[in-house]
Amino acid sequence: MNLFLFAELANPNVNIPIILPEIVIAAAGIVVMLFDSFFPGQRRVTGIMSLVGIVLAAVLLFGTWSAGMPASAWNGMIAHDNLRLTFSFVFLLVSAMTILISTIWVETEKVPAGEYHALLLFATFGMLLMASGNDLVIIFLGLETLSIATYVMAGFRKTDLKSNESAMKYFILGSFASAFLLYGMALTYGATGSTNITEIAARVADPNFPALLLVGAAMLIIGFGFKVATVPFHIWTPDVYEGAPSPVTGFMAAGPKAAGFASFIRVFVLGFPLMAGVQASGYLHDSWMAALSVMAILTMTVGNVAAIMQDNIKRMLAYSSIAHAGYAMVGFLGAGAASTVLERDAAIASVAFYMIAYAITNLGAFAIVTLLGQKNDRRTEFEDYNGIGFRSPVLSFTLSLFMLSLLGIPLTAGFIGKVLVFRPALEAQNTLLTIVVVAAVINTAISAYYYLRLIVVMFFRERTSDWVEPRIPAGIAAALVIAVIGVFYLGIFSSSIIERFSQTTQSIGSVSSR
Amino acid sequence: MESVLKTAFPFVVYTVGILLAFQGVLMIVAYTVLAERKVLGWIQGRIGPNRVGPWGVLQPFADLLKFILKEDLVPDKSTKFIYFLAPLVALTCALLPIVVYPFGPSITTVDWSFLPYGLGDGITRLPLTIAQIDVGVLFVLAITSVGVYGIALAGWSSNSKYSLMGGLRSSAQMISYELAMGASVLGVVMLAGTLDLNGIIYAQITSPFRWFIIPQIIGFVVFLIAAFAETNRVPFDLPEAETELVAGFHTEYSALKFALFFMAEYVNMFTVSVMCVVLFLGGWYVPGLGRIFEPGSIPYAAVSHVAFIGKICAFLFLYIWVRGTLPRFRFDQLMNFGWKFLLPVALGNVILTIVVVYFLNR
Amino acid sequence: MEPSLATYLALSGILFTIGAVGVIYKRNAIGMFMCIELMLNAVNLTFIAFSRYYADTTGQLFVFMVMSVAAAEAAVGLGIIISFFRNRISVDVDDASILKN
Amino acid sequence: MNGGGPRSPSYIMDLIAENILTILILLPVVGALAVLGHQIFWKQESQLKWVTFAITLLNFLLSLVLVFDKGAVSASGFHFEKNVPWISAINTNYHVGVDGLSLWLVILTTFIMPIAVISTWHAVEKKATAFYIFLLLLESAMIGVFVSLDLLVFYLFFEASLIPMFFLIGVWGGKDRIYAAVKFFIFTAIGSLLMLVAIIALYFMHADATGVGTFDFVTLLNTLKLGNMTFSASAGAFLFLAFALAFSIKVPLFPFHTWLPDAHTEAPTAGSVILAAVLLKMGTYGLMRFNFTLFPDQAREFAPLFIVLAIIGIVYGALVAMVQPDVKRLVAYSSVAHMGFVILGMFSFTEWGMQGAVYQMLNHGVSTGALFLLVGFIYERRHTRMISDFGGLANVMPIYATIFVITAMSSVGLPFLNGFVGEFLIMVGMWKSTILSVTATANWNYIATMVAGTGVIFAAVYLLWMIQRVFFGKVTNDKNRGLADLSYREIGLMVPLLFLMVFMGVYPRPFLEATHSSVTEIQKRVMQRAGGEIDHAHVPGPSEEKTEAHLEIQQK
Amino acid sequence: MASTILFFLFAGFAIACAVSMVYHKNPLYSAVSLVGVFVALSCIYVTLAAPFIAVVQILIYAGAIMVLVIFVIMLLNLDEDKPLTRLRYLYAVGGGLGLILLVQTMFIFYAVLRAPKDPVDTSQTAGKSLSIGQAMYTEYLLPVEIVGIMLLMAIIGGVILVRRLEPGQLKLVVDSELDKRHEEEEKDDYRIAF
Repeated sequence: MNLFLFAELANPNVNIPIILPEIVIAAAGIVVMLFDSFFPGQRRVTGIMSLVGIVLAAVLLFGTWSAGMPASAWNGMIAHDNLRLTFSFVFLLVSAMTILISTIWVETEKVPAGEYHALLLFATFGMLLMASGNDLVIIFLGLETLSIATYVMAGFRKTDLKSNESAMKYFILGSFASAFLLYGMALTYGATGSTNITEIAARVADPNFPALLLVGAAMLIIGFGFKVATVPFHIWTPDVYEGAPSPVTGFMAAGPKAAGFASFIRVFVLGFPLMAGVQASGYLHDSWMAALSVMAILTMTVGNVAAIMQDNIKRMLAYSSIAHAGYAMVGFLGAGAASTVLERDAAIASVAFYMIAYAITNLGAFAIVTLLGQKNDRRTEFEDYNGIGFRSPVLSFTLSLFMLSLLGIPLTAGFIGKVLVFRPALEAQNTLLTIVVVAAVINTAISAYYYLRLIVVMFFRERTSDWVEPRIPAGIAAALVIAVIGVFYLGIFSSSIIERFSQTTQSIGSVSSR
Repeated sequence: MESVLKTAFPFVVYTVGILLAFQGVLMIVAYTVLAERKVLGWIQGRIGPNRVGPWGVLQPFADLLKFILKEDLVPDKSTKFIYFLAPLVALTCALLPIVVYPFGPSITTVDWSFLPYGLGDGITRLPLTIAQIDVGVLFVLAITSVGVYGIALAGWSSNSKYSLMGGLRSSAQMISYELAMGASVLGVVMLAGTLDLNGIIYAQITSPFRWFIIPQIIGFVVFLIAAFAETNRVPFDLPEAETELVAGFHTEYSALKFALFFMAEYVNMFTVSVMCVVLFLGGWYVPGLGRIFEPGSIPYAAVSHVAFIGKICAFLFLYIWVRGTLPRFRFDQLMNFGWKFLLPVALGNVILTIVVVYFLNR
Repeated sequence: MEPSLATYLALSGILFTIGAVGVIYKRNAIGMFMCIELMLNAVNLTFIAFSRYYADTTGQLFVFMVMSVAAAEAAVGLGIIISFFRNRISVDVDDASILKN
Repeated sequence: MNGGGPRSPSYIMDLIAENILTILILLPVVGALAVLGHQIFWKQESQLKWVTFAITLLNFLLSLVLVFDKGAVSASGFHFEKNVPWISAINTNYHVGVDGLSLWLVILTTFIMPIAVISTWHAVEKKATAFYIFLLLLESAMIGVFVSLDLLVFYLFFEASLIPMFFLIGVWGGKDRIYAAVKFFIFTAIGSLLMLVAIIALYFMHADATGVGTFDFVTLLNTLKLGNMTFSASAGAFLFLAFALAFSIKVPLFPFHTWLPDAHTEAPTAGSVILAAVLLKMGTYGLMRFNFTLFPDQAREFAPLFIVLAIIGIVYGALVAMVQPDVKRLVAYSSVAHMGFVILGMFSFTEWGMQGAVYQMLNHGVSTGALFLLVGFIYERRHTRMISDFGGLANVMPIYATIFVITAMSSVGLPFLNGFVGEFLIMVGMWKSTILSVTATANWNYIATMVAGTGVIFAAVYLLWMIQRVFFGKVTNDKNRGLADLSYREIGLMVPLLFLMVFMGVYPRPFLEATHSSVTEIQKRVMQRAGGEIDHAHVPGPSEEKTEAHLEIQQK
Repeated sequence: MASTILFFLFAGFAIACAVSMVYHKNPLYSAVSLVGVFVALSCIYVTLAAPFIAVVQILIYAGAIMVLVIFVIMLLNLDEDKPLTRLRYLYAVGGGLGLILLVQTMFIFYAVLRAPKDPVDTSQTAGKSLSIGQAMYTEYLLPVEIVGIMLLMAIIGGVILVRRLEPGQLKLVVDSELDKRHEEEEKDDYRIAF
């Protein structure tokens, strides 16, 4: 009887190797934590340890990216498909860059970096689970792990009121949304009798309580919508982003958002698919597609319009991140509307690509914001960037590059990302989705205004007060180099990555059930 | 009529059982109080109460009368509702675990068919436990953990700084030691393979050397220490430390409400003693008794029951003894001890047990 | 006569509603936090009811996870509240207005 | 070109000739890196202009290969074609090539660039590194626009050209540069983004029709020509308008023109020159290259609209130019009018009109570019451009006055100068056009031509009036008395432009011949109904020959 | 019958406690009411054949989480909630949300009541601790492990947030505060200059 555990591990359905990346990240988190408790203050060492852990996880993840691997693990609780793989890479990249960016803390502020690294790794663990979870339990736990870690990270600057406030708002509203998400999960479970997404997908055709499924989906939209910051569930974003320490803000804008999308896609596209000829699923599918389309349009519009009115660069980036959630949703909708598995996988890959492009660019921007913000993020108003263009040309041109990438100017990652997410939505040749795409495009044009504003402020104005260029720590320099190379690489030589992302090594639709 | 009787019969039996059990427990508790004063007296070279009845036997009743008759003072600035609620919560939570106490082995050999109207039909066994639930251990832990409300609320609602400090200390202490307590129980649960209290006793029944005190000696010690803390007894009686906080959380309580707190404390003592006995000392089991009486028969049950009470009394004595001997901890020492020593030891014990069980079962 | 599944769901829904409304009405962070706990509990009831309906442990295990999550959330959330209080001597959300709304 | 020399250099020459377009695009980028490297390692900001000039000049010389060595003509009618997969996942290729339409535009670009660089010889003192880098990147993007044959790549260069220009205006511009720069950017971006949607939509329509989605212009065109892919009325209109909007804003067509005066006025001289000479042409080029060929039906359908807008632009531009107090603004509004002519010619859908439009693009590039340069010269000296600040400049700066008058005449369209040829062709084309004929009797084209013709007169009026106020009469402002006349550098700068004005005015044949086949191809395509039936309007007949003869006369 | 009566008893108690929790301005009253809800729900779980969860509910929610909450309330010595003043519109938001959720609840109630399907199986072993334990350590091992890591993380998080600053850090904070003031002045100067 006590041999359950070991018998289970030897079970062919378990496939430990598949979740090795997650295990490695969690283990790295624990190791960092222990190390920090025995050798406190070794900020660089814990950073390097975390990076090593992340790289190791990436290598392992890459190792599992081959056709021979089984499509599921842990009795169907973990899905091993392109959705998981691609998004996992995004998360690992985001975390690695965040660690690099946070080296500013090592240099100037004496925050407990070891614990910060541990938390970051645990947050990464949560994100990985959100992408790989094929069961609502795993998704929920991943989401909560991620959220709890980010609540703490947002409040990491304990003596700073803004940071406290940010953490508190994030915590209250985050838990509020989690409750809705959970209610949605409960109703979905009730309607289908299962929490496994593959099984849910199978039973969507004939649910026990069709009405509950509808309500459950609505609740899930609220929960996930909060996590990815779509209108009208975005209200927390600007405040939280402004108040949280800049590296954390960068992380929140890139990582949790991508993770939210991973789960969102997993649950809706794979869990509530359209089944030909089945009325219940058709109704459900139509409903969520329509709801999300409206939300996507609102998200983009509100995000962009509000961003125009911001004077704080972190708030501006927060609203921009809302807008970007809207763009990513266009690809997501495309995945929902796809008629074949191939198209759907391509659409999902496009969202993953968009997220990776956005993450790199955004983290690059936040690296500079962090650097210029100096201690306690003091210089985050547009005014503070006045005329620094030719005083610190490297930083300003890099920041401009990121702005242009966020705007989606060709030859940058943002452009290819936009093209890729618009593609599946147009492919569906569905009036609603076409409207969404057109709205997205108009919004892109609107967004030009505020992205350019930063460039304008930096380059076209003259600085009246003196400007001391901050020294660039090695970590931030590395992050910037990665970001710049990434932006151009993804913008110009993206072919191989897109192929890699959309190449179907696993058939997502047929994750074996328990 | 008959059907009404048949429906009502189980309720009647339950009610009677519950009343009996509660009465018994309360009596023992009442005399624990007396015993405490006596024993402390002896330890300190005094005689102890000896005026009310022979050797002071009626002292508990006299105390009770005094509590009932005294004037009930309610502080002016207190939060009334909660102020009244707190002692009730404390006592309720103390008494609730009684429903799962395994007072003795179930009686199976008696034929109940002599009862009129066929009331005895189908009854094959009379368990000496009010409610047999399969999560008994958890239930006790859960109810004990709720008990802290009584103290915390009392401390808060009195609107007095001493009470508040007492309440705060108490909640911190109970949360801290609950962990160690729970962890120390885990080893036993693992060995027994059940959370049912009777099940745990049955798991120890084969020989006295399977009493879990032997394989789980670490767990036993941890549990015992945590139990002292959980019941706010010396040396962990910080919530009511007289010399520091006047009387801690119940500074502002008097008369019957104070009596309720008082009673709750002693019932809690009884409860943890029961847990000690059940988890580590084989509960009602008397080695070799099965050879003398047939298991399931009334005498077997009676002797077992007496043994059970005896074991409990031994523990109660231990409590009193400790109170007479040891000084009080300082608060930070208490917390450090709980988190940095007791909890790791308890967890270590769990891990050790896992490893041993795994290798033994291979 | 057993109460039907629908009754349990209705109770759960009502509690959830009360919790959700409470989150919005409450002005202090701890109150909001408690309302959220109430919402989680309402959801738990839904899970348990369905678990009973399907005679399936999944729901109960889910509830177990939710409880653990709630505990973790409580630890962190109360930490955040205390840390906020230290700097501001208030847990009133209205006072959290450095970040313009 | 590659004939001379021993074998191994000839191999290199072949290689160059083969990849000439790529080289033209990349050379400025490499140059930009060189400038950056130069600045980093030598820190000699004053030498940067030499480096930049050398690169642009080299690029110009290389671009002449296009004229002299036609290279192999691909099946699709493009020279120097290069088709390399770029992002295979979305089937987009780096596909470049030139034909008659783009040939002169590319050369115009490379030709204008060295001039623009020289024009900044003393003007740009601050942040020169960035200035030259942006100029070079801009050149790269502009060439890319004209040669790319893949819609996505085209879009890429189209957008990419915005950034350097944005910076050029914003950093080195005048007082209201920020407003102008942002307006310029956002106007252009809005249009082009809709075009992006249309491009992606085309991809999927092609995928639907043939099973393979593509961004490749040639493939798309072939599919369309073969009738394998048709547009529904609404889809066609949407696509056409999405493309047309992007280009109309760039041109700029009448209601979208408001960014242009601001941008021109605020931009530094080099920026204005490039803006006028090349960037505006992207719009007209795009209309002709993509709108006409991909959506001929829609083009015909919407032609009246465009013609009306073009005419409004001509008249409006001229009228507004007349009242401008600022010379540069005046020239900017004249641009609106001139580009209106180009649009008019294009939408006449006659060979003459379209040839004229293409020719006029070049003319405008040369003349208006020159005008901006001239304005820049005086601005450098006086730091003002207000007409009222000047007067009698001809007494002080005779050479300058002469050159200015010649250039202005070219812009007005004086015979024997280039402007005349283009405008004349456009007018003839419009006159002949049948696109406005609702019925046989109601021929609006005559009226359109006549109204447009007034634009020419207005142009003469405002330019001459301005010249009169600025150059003739007495020197009214004392500050103008001590002005130096043009330096040798400035004269040297103007000489090639003047030469071209005259040359193109008297001997347009080589230019027109080079564009002829491509333009007629487009003209045929646009006047061809989807079913392959030739439109009644295009009847080869005596009238055509007559006009050709007429042309001959004009050329001589 | 008995179970129905019990259910309505507990349900009524739960709802009353919940309402009281929202109604009371005093956080401690709210907390006590919430404990009432937990206890009532725990009893309902028992009637739903989930004794394990019922006990765990008391243990975790009432015994741990709420004790912590009450501890914090006592520690911070919170006073009564202020009424909504600045954010009066929240009444409307809350009312709207409540209405929507109530309608949804009724919808769920109605939909489930009307659903033709009967309970799949009524013989219950699902709630027994044995079956839950088995599931927890076989099928659901992964979630349990994740929960473990999450709790660990939560501990770290809580400690980070409430731990006092180290002296070095404190000095840094003071310095930065001084810097900030200095910079504010500088900024003002700059604004005037601009």
